[in-house]
Amino acid sequence: MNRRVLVGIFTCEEDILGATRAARARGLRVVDVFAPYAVHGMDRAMGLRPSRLSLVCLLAGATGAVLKLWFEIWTAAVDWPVNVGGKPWNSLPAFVPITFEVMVLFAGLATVAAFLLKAGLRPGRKPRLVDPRITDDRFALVLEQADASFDVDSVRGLLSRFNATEVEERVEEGRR
Amino acid sequence: MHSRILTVVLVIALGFTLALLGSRSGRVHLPGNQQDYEPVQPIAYSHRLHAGELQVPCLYCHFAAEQSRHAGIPPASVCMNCHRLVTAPLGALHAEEELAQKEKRPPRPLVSAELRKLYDALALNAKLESDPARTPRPIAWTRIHQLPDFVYFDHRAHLRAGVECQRCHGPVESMERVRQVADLSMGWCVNCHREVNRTGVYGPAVRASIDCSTCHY
Amino acid sequence: MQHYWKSLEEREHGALAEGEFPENPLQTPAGRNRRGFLKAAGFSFASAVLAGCRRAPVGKAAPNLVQPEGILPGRAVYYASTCTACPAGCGLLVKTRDGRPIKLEGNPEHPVSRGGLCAVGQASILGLYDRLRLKQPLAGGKAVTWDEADRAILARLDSLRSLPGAVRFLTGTITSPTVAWAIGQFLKGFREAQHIQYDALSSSAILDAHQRTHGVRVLPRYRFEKAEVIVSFDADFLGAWISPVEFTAGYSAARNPELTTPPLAWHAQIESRMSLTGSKADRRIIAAPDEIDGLVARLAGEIESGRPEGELARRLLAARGRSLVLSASQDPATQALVNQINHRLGNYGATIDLDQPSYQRRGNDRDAENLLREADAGKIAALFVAGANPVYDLPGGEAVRKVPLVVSFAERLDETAAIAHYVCPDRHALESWGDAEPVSGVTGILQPVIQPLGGTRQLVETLAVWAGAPRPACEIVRERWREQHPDDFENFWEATLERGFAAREPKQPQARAFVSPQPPRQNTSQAGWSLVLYPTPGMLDGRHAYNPWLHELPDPITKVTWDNYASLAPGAAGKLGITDGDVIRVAGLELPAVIQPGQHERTVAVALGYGSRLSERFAQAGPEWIEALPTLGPNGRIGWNAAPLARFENGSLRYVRAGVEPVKTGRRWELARTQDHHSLGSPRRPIIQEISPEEFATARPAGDPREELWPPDHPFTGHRWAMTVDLNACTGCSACVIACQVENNTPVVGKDEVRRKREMHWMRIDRYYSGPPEAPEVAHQPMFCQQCEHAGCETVCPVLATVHSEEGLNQQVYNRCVGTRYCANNCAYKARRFNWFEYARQDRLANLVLNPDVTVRSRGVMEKCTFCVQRIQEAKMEARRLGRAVRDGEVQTACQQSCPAGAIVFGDLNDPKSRVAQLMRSGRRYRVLEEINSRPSVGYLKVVRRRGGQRHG
Amino acid sequence: MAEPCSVLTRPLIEGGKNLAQVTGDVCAPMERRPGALWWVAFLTAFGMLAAGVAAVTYQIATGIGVWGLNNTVGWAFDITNFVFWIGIGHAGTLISAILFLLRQRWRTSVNRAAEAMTLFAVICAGIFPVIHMGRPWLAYWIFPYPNFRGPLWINFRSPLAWDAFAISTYFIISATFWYVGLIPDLATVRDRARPGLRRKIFEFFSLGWDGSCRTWHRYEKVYLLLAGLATPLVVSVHTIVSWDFATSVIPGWHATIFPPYFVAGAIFSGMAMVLTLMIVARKAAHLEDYITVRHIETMAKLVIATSGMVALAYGTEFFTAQYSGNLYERFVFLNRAAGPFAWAYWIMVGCNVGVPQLLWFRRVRTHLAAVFVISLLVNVGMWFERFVIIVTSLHRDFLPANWTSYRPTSIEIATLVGSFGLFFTCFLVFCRVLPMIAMGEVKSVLSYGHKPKEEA
Repeated sequence: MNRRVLVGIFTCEEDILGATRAARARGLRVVDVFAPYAVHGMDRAMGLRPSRLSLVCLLAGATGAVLKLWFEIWTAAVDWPVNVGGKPWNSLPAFVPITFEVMVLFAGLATVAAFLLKAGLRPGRKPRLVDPRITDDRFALVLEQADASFDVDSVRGLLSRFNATEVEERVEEGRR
Repeated sequence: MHSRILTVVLVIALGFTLALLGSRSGRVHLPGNQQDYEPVQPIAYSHRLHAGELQVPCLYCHFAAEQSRHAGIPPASVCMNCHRLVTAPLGALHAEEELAQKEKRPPRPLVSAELRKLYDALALNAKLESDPARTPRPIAWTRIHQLPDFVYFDHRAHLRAGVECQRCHGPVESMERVRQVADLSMGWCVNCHREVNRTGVYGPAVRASIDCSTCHY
Repeated sequence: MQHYWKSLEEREHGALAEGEFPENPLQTPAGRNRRGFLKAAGFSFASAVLAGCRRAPVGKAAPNLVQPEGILPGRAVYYASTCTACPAGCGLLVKTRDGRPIKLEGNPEHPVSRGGLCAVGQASILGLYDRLRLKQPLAGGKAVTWDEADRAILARLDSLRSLPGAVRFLTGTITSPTVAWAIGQFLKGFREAQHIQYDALSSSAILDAHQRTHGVRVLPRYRFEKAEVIVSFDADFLGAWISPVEFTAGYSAARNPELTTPPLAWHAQIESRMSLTGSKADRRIIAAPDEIDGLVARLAGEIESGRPEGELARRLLAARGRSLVLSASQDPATQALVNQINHRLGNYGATIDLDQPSYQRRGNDRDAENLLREADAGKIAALFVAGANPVYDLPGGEAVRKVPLVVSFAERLDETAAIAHYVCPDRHALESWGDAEPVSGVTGILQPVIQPLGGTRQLVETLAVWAGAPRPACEIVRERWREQHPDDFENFWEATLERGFAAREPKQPQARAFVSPQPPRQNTSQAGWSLVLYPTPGMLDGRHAYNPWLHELPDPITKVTWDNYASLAPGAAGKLGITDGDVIRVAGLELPAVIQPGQHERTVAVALGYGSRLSERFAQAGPEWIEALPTLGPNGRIGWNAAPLARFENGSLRYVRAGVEPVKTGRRWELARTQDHHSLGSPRRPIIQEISPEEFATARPAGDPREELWPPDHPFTGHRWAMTVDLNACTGCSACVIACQVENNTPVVGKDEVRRKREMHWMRIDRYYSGPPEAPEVAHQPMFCQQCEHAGCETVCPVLATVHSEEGLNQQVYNRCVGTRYCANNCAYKARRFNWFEYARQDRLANLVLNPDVTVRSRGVMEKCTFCVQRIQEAKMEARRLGRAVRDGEVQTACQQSCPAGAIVFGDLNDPKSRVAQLMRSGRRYRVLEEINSRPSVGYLKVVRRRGGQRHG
Repeated sequence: MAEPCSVLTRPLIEGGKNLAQVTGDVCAPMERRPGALWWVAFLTAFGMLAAGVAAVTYQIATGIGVWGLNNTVGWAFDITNFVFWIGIGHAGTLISAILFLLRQRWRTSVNRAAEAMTLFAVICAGIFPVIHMGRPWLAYWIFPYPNFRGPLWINFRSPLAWDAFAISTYFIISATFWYVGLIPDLATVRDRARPGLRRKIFEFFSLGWDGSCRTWHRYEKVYLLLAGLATPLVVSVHTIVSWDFATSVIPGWHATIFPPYFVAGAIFSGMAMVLTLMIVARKAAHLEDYITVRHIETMAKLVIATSGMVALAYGTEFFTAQYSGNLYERFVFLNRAAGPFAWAYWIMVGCNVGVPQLLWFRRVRTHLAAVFVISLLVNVGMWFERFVIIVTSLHRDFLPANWTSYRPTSIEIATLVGSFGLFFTCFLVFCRVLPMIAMGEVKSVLSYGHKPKEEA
């Protein structure tokens, strides 16, 4: 389903931040904001919920650790107990290092995987750039023209107050 | 795109399992696994006939098994214990005798092609006397159950413990040509040892060690 | 507090005086073909190409057509025989597998050797599988058939039959009655022909002396086990003197605190160089070679007068009839004095047996000397040489070249065979019928244990052919024996073959008149240098110079392999500015110096038996790679031949030579030592522990503290294998080292690898000095895998290649090993050996000696002592087959079996009655590095040291 | 916008760059043709690598015997190099993770290169445990996988097994971390690139990044989490490496001080290596404004700090050895300082404790050439530290009968050279094909210490 959006391009951090805040204050729907780097405070400006990736990380790590520890004890003490230097079948202290490593491995990979999935980043995905210079030195604010109440001119005014270099209307087909 | 990753993972997993199962199920073999090896032997000796029909005990020919680590391949002299007289399939011999009696003549000596090879090896002439003109040549059988050089298997202990031959060598008495039934992998040995330690060999408890030095030294 | 140390530069400059990198001469490329290995298992395999899509190569198995009686594939058969590696004639049990001998073991019932077998005997089996052994007769260096050789030689001989004194038959000591008889028979066909025996390691003077004093020219038999005081003038009876195994057995029996009732035999050694025997002495007196005879005279005087001045005389007189004085002097006069001492002490008939004399030395130096003189003068027309190599080992032996017809019976192309006109190769003992009477009344039998490899012919057969009565050796021997034992011969013969020897009842001691010798003129010792030539326990007179095992066997004292050298006293070397490895010139011989503590200041000692042409074969010993260094010396051989430096002096071959000044040449030659420099540091490390007889008397039984940090997950029910090593008994003779090597297929790695400290011996003998360098005390410590219960090696192996068995064995699984070497690093005893290269060889013949019960290790895997687990397994299987338990003493490790001193005991610790369990409780028992709590399964028995102190004579 | 105050906001990036300039400057080296200097460097490095490859091939074909090891000294160059490279590999993660958690913003200019360095160092390190095996073709046996041997697993009690897991985990996590950090910059490069293969490649690897702040939001989270994971990881890795020695019985190895000692040493050597590379790189790639003297100075401070820790460890070792009263322990340390390998010991002390003291002086810290030389010496010193620990402890341990010496062969030396070749080859290639500086991060700190625009 197509929709009409208003895109404002900015050249500096402060402006885009201000514009975003103002737009949301006005109750406009911010589709997204684009920036060449992580703009500090933008998440609050856009009102994003805190990410739940930490939870993924925790769970994955825990799983890894438990699995590995079980595997070590099972192989060394249950499946084939071998007398190694007179150590007890279940030499727990000796099993700790690998358990830790595997925990980190699981946690790290799972987190990154989750991130890529959530952000929909994947090899071969065609980037939809609002402006070719987004990855260089431009910032863009994309506002949805939700309904008739959306007054293009006043919004243009708002954006130019934050010295937007250009403001244009676009039709965006489909959702990302 | 989740599905793509998922498929890849699944395919890999599947392949691995197949590799494992496959090599178990004799069709595909990992390197070094000689399971189902069934070479042609210099003499088409039939275990089905001897061990099966005629019920010759294994230890009659493989007599070393009781006293040595090797079961041994019987020397030709052992074959001659019977084949000095039995020079061809019994049926053929009887037929010839009856025919001879009918025709009132001494039976013609019959020698089957395979047994001929045995006699040649022993350098025996038609009358089965050793022929000085010829030199005896040992028979080079093709080994089927071969363990790597670093593995020491001892038949003695296994016989003593009451493990019968078929347990490792399979139903040899039903094989025309002997085939390696077990894969003779280390796991195969070890797991049998573990099992008998729990269950015993058909009743009587045994101590089958799974120490490395039981087989490797 | 005693301070042990092992070399001089560190003794001088403390423990830390060594270049960070030992000097390495430039490497020269050594071309050598790839090595691989053929495992000879129960059957003989003909490996074939891959059949179709099969993964493993097709193996062929060819069973016998007719199975020999009593031989089963995979079962070892033992035959009793007699060792001919030297004239000592020890009893053998030859272990054969599938028709090939793979190991020689001592025959425990043999009255002379009593179950021991020395390093040389152990190694001699390799001679059987020697690629370079002569396989048919040679005429003028060209191979011919026996018929051609026989005809040609007989043709030459016919012309000589009537010529008086034209034919000489030269041999080493012949202990075989049959061979002696055969030679006699053969020589009957010639006028005034003579059979001459000589020994390259001669004791001729002892025989001559008994001729003078007792009227019989024999070597008496020394009974060390009956002695309480042993005084030896330079006689290395534990090392290489006459019959070391026999003597060691007696000696350690007389000095075993567990078995013998006190007092333990007290032993004083008077010598100029550090000998193996000297290293065990309670009192070691260092005297210049030319002083020793004087000391004998002085002792004789004290004994005569009955007024002892020195400790020796005092102790001797206190032990009349229980003492033993011997000398290796080659001066008959001195030996006569020794006889006089023993006579006065009443040792004849007690510790010295003249009624059952020894035939281990029969050589007569005077005859040999005359022979060479005649040969030089061209008086001899034909010379037959058997079991001797005069060109190599006699001074002036070159004279043999002048004989128009020289016939050698050598097994290999040695120096004499090389110049001989005809070589009629004798068979290896293991292929031969024969007999040997090392000691009067004890006659050992030799029986063939394998079909002859190659077309050789036994000496007796050859002689029989030439005497015109060709007969197989077996018949000749049997006939000789039948004459001795006419009644019920067949049964006697069977029994003898089974036992390996026949022993006669000892003769009644007959009274002999003792003729006192006239006191010899005192040769005043001039203060000059003297050169001493001596045999090493490994190389003896060089007859086994073909044997790589013996070359790689470290000398028990200096730990040098693959070379001989001139040893010098530390002080003297210091004065001359000579250090280890400096090439010095001694009496025209140039060879590297080794600084030897405990040697006399004015003495240079050089080992015999090296530099033989038999050692030229070792050009390819050791692996080939870009930085590899050659094994052979600049002369293209191993070591340098010192025999020409000996000389004849009024009728005996002297190994001492006065007036030789060692001169530094400025060149260097790096020796390959398995153990060199560095001290146990001070405070001394408690690795070698000692105990005095008094302490031992009151010592409490040894126990083991059992603090457990971990839960007791590993109870050793069933067997618990363990070993004890008696450091008091161990003489360091190194028989165990070779025994282990033969048993466990340990490869020879060559000089360069040893130089790089990569020797593969699982069993090594550590040697430590203590006390002042000019007169140190010595301790020998056999060291090998201690089979620790808390083994460091096991914990660190990532792939479980070394783990512990339920029977307390530290198992090493070669096929699992990936070769991280972490285990070796973490072994406190450094008992592990790594296969740095593919050491196994492609030599199919030599590989027949390999033990089929032990895996041959490939490149890149770790290995170590296994407590001869293959023997344990065999014993267990056999016991299981017979439905009984393994008995104590049934499992004997290779080292234990060979040990002449019985220093090693192996067994089941869980059986409280087993010998090892008892010894583990002995008050002498301790464990090496007990403090790191690795819980070794090996217990050492402390040295019983009676501080006799040392002094210069 | 409040007036920025205090040294905290001293400019990190000099030359008053704007965003576009940053992009331009950082991408410049990738878009330029390589200069002669680069080629010389590259060919040299590649030659070294080739030598190493030849040496290793020969060794694997012939046997470990081509190394100078013996029955007593079972490890020497091989494990020395291994520990050395692992140590080097620690700086990257340290800078990108620990300093990130500590909010050290100056890290942004150097972390990319440092992380790359980490990866290459870990690759170099990872080679040695494999080739040091007698039968490297069986190296996979140290991982537990289903098999037909029972199944027979591995010995999880062995520090070598721990190593295997630690190293591989460390490599995977640092690689991921590095790549995640790269994604936005890859996108930048992609968008500058003319259509064509180059663009395609970057498109592929930038995963369709479009700078959405929603993604940025998650991205920061991931980055934080990875940093949080990498920090204990980096500590654990060298701890485990140190356990290879600490868990043994060999005097000189068997020491509880090893883990902290090794970690400090690792950071020490790592920092030194970063300095070495950065000082060259900033010149070569004209990035003086990004990698400023301030960066160098800060890292120099870290070097001297860690040098202090290492020095403390050396002292403690000696003290405990003497204080323990254990005669084997005592001997080993005396033997280190005065034995046959004393020269190595004193090189170690000189380079690791002596030389870095110069960095106390600001003049030295800010004098690039001086810092460069010092950092080189520290690297040498740290290599010898490992050599001393391994060889001097082994060559004279409990039984004097075993005492030997050690002498490296040409093959071993070639292998060491080869590992450096590999390292520099990788690094030089990296400088050509990837942004050496994390643009995304630099841009975010660009405004630091600069007055906000409206007042300008």
